[in-house]
Amino acid sequence: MVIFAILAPLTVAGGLAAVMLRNTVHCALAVAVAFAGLALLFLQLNAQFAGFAQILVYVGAVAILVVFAILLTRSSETPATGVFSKTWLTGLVIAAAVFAVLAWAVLGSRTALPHEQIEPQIAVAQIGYALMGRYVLPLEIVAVLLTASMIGAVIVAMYEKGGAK
Amino acid sequence: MKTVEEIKTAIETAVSGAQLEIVPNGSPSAEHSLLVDAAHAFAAAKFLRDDAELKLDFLSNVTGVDWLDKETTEKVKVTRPVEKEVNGVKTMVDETVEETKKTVTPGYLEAVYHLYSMAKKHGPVILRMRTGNRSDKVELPSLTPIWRAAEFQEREVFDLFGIIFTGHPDLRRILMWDGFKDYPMRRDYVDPDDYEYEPTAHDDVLKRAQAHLAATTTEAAQ
Amino acid sequence: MSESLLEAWNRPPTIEVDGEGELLEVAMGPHHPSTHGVFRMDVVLDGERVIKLKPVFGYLHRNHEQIGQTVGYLQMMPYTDRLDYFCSLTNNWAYALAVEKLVGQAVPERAEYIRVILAELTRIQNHASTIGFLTQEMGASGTPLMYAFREREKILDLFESLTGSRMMCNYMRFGGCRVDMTEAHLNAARKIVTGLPRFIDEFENLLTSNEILMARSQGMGVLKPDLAVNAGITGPMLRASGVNYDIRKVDHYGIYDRFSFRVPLGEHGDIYDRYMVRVLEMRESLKILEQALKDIPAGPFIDPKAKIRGFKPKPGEAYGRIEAPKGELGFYLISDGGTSPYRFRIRPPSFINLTVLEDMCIGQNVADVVVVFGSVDIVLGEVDR
Amino acid sequence: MLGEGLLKGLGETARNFAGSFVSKERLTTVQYPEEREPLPEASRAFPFLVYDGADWEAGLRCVACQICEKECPPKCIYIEKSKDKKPDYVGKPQIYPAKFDIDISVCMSCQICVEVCPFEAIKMDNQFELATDDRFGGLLYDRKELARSNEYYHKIHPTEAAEVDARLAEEKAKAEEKAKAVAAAAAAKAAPAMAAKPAEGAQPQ
Amino acid sequence: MTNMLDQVFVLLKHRIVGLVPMPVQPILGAVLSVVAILAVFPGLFAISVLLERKGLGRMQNRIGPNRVGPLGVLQPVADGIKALIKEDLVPYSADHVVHFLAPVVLVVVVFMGYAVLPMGRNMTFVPMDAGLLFYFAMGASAELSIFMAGWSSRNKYSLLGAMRAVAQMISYEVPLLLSSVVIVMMTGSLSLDKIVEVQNQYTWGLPHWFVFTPMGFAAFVMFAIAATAETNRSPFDLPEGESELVAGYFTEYSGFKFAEFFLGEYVAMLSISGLGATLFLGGWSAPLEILNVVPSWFWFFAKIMVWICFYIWMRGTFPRLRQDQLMNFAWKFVLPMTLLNLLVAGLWRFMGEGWLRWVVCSAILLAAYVLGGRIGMRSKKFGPRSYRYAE
Repeated sequence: MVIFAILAPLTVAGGLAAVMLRNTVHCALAVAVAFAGLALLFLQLNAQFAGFAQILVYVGAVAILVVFAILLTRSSETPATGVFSKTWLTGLVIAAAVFAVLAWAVLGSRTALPHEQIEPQIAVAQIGYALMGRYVLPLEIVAVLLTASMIGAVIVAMYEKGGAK
Repeated sequence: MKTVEEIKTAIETAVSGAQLEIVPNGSPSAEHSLLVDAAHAFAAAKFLRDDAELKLDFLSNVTGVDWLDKETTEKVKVTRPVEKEVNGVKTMVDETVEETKKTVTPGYLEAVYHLYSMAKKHGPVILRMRTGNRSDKVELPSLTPIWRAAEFQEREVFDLFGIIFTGHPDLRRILMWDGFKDYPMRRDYVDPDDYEYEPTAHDDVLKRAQAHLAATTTEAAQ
Repeated sequence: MSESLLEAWNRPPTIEVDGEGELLEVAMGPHHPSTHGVFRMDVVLDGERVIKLKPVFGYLHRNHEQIGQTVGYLQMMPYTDRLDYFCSLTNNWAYALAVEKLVGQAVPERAEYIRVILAELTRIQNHASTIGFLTQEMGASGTPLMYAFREREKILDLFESLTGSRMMCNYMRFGGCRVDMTEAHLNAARKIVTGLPRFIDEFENLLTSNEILMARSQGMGVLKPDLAVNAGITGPMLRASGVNYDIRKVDHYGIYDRFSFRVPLGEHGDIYDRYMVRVLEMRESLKILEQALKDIPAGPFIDPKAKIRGFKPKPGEAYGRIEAPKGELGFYLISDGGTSPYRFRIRPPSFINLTVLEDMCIGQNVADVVVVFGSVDIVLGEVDR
Repeated sequence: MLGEGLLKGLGETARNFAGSFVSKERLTTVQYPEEREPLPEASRAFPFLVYDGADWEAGLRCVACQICEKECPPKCIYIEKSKDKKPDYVGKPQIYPAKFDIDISVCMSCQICVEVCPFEAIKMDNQFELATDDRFGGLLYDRKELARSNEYYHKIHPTEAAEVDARLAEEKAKAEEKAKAVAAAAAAKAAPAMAAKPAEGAQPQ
Repeated sequence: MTNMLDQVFVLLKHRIVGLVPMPVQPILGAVLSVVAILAVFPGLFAISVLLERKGLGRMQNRIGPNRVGPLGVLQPVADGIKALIKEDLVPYSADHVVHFLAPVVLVVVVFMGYAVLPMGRNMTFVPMDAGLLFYFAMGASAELSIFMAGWSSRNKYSLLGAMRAVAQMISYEVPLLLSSVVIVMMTGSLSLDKIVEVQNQYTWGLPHWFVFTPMGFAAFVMFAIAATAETNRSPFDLPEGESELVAGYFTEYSGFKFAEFFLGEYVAMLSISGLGATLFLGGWSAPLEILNVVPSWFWFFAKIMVWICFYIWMRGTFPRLRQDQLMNFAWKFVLPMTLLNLLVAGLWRFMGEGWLRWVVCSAILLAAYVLGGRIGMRSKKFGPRSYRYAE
């Protein structure tokens, strides 16, 4: 519980900072902090695989990708005007709505109730068996989808390169 | 290879109107050079490069030479009527007086090009161009469009001598910094008194150093 | 003159920048680890591709030519050491050659042999260290450079015991050399020459077939022969582009027509060819050295009638040039009959070889700029004068 | 095969690595301040003035002819002639340098002063460790700092010094003979002995 | 006795932990482990720096540092003191917070990787089921700190260096992971302890290290290449290629922050060598059965140091690649080879025991390597040349 008390504010603070900071690169770094906090929360729940995958994919790759995107597309200079766009109210309403739906769903589920403390011991091997056994079809579909998108990306990149010459 | 005289006639036949002159070389090497007028220099140079027999495709060396205004003093005997009192009567008498006469031959800047042939492995042919004077008529045609080798060297000549090469694609100062005013390779160039002299054993340098130090300290005080 | 007169090779190629990407301007130098001194390249980059490159010179400018016009003929000799401080002996030779041409001074045979021996040793040590520096630019943490310096040290030891100084030799005089090369010196030179082939083999083992070196240098910084000729490129750079022009063979200055040696030629004109031409030239220099050390005759090492002090050539001019390790080194002298030259001009090979730096670098990767620059082989003392 | 050249290179460095432990040729480092390579005889650094005998001031060979001052390329020598004269090694009365300064920070060790000196008075030292913390005064050497004995000259350049000594002895013998002849002539004619002018402009070998 | 020596650190820890009351014990255990890592690996860092400078010196016919202490062994100490007393310069326009955080994050993340490495029998600090994954997760986080360093310095060289470093590390992470997956396939576990246990068996006195199998060897080579690139070591040291980028992403760092980067780089090198040794060279298992009398932790550290020596050897020999060549090499050569290697690993399992699978697997890998190398060299148009002469 103590650990949660540390991690949860950290994660939330990271998320808030990502939205509210002026410097876009700082925002990206704050996102990375939020991702890391999330990963630690997974670890706290004994979900090692999910936690490490979170770090490997989100901190190691997605955050870097975001940062690269920021640097390559626009200068990282601080905007002169405020960070809030004019439609911030709309955004807030949508965010509140999403939060409400999520909260309703979570509260409605049985696992949210504190009395069921079974703590399943999930090993990485089990995840592997599950993926290769019961969920092999979804996995393959996802794999095909990702491959297709990757080929598409490569083709797009090649086309641009060819077009430039 | 052709001799200088042959090259001269070859250019004169190929480039109509070109005025060439052979500048003799007094040294034992006897490599005489060709003085070509600025107006036809470009065409002449192009001919030299492209002529099948000469094929001077390699421009080895470009340099400037500064020839100062020459002041020759000679003693001339002049006979002129002088008013003289002869026997109490003023009469005009012709008298021979020795006078020193100063003649100033205006100086000029000269650009010298050493040409060789890599294809035929002969050379050198030395090409010279002269400016009108040393102050305002300092323009010469650039030969960079013919030999790329002249690019930096003409810039250097411009930088150090002040010859302006018209047609040079990128005529900027090269060794001195852009804000520099004078042309340091001219014969009458005087060192600016703007650097720190170190104390030395030499009287004149010491004097300059002290004067400079005094000047700078008073400047600083003001 | 109109733009139309400019021919195709006369300007560096321009590159169309694709996309709306920001161009990055980087000033490489004057304080950059791989500019061989104080030299600046203003590079414009599109990503890592070079769009434009402007060399900026003059940080080491000391108006060498003006110095030459104020001091006497002999006093200029030690100043020539400081031009290309890697090869002071060839600088001495070029200057001595120009003055000898100006006054018609003959050189005794033994002195000519000594000059050839020293010049070829200079060439070997220069090429070895150039390759060392080149691989240093490629990031080889100095190993080839240290091997080159190990051998160079032996050659410099010989120079020191002969001329008194390792690098600033001030050895040649108009009409000969300053001191005689004794039998002990010749034996030392022979010992060096017998040891050098093994060193070059080692060098080649380390580098020639190295895939990384090949990948880095083949096809990079290509210089086409017609541009090379037109831009006045000389030395190993020119020969790497496949143009057969070696002043030792063309002018036969000194006594080079007595030795049998070959001129290695490259085919592609890229960095690897420049590297290989240098290696092969070292081997050819060894051949010359072997012959010279075998045939050196007895006799005076300086023309006894040669004047040292009070040197006043007749009015006239002369242009003397030699094949220095870096290219054609020429001295152009105009005498007005005074004790110092009226006009003293140095034709610096490293300076003129930089003319095509932009042409070779454009379109290349920024990492290749330093390697191309290293393959030109320059010394800033000579570039800026 | 890809990687062949790399392996060859690795072999070469391994050979040098191992070789550096066994072969002197592959470990050429000299631990400088403690170890030194012997300097070759011809080695030169900066000039010094030679004196004969024990007293440096009396024995200076320099006669202040100022040739070296004139010929020095960077003009680092500064000489003031003396008003009076003192006898030189031959015994002739000569001018001597009242002031003889060399600015070592300007000197470029070119040896031209040595070449042009007709009196074997200035020679090249091989001392190169002249660092000082005084930028201006510390590198301006005066007469006293420049004076070195002939024995020192023999120590650093034995062959050259021996040649010089032989030449000087010959000259001295000739001069003595001449002096004797002159003295004899003087005795005969009772004419005042002429002070010979220094042979300025004589060519050294 | 042998067992005593082998387990001396484990027993020591138990003894110390036993001295305190029960509730504090886990915390003290963790602290002890952390202290041990923080003491041992910076020490190894110092040794490897000294080894590098000395070894490079010897390869270049120099002596190397020899002034501080006997034979120069105190040189790293002197370096450390120098770094500590140097002024900490921060560029005026730098992003101060990020500039400060970057080296800290790097060092923390790099040290975290040690948690899962089995350094001897029973000597894994956190015996984790997904240890390998944890290691790679930590390795991936290091990229972020490098980016932070490069970006916050507000220096073109730094930024270029950081971009290069990050691009390179992401590219080589893929082959690094994929070459390790072969080992995971062969052992069926992500736990590094399990991987070592599998290798700690002997036939005729020889160990069952994975490097002695065809695909294990191929994976080992690919892993070594990728690890070199991942730690920015020569010949893949372009992020800090001093001839082009001055010093890369840490150009603007001085004093102790620079030392932290330096430390981070070497500690990452040590840890990735440790991982390599664990995966392919049997971790703490002895190279011969009879050598099991030597403590297991000795073997682990010996293997790390051998790996480091190889790094140094390469650094002394090779020039550096160029960015695009590096990328091409990663994506067009190393990655396909590792993928093929995965297939071969599957084939190996499928074929069952026998000499045939040795021959087939070796042949496939060797053929692919030779062919791939030749095609690569031909498509990039480089290779040995011959020269002509003019008389």
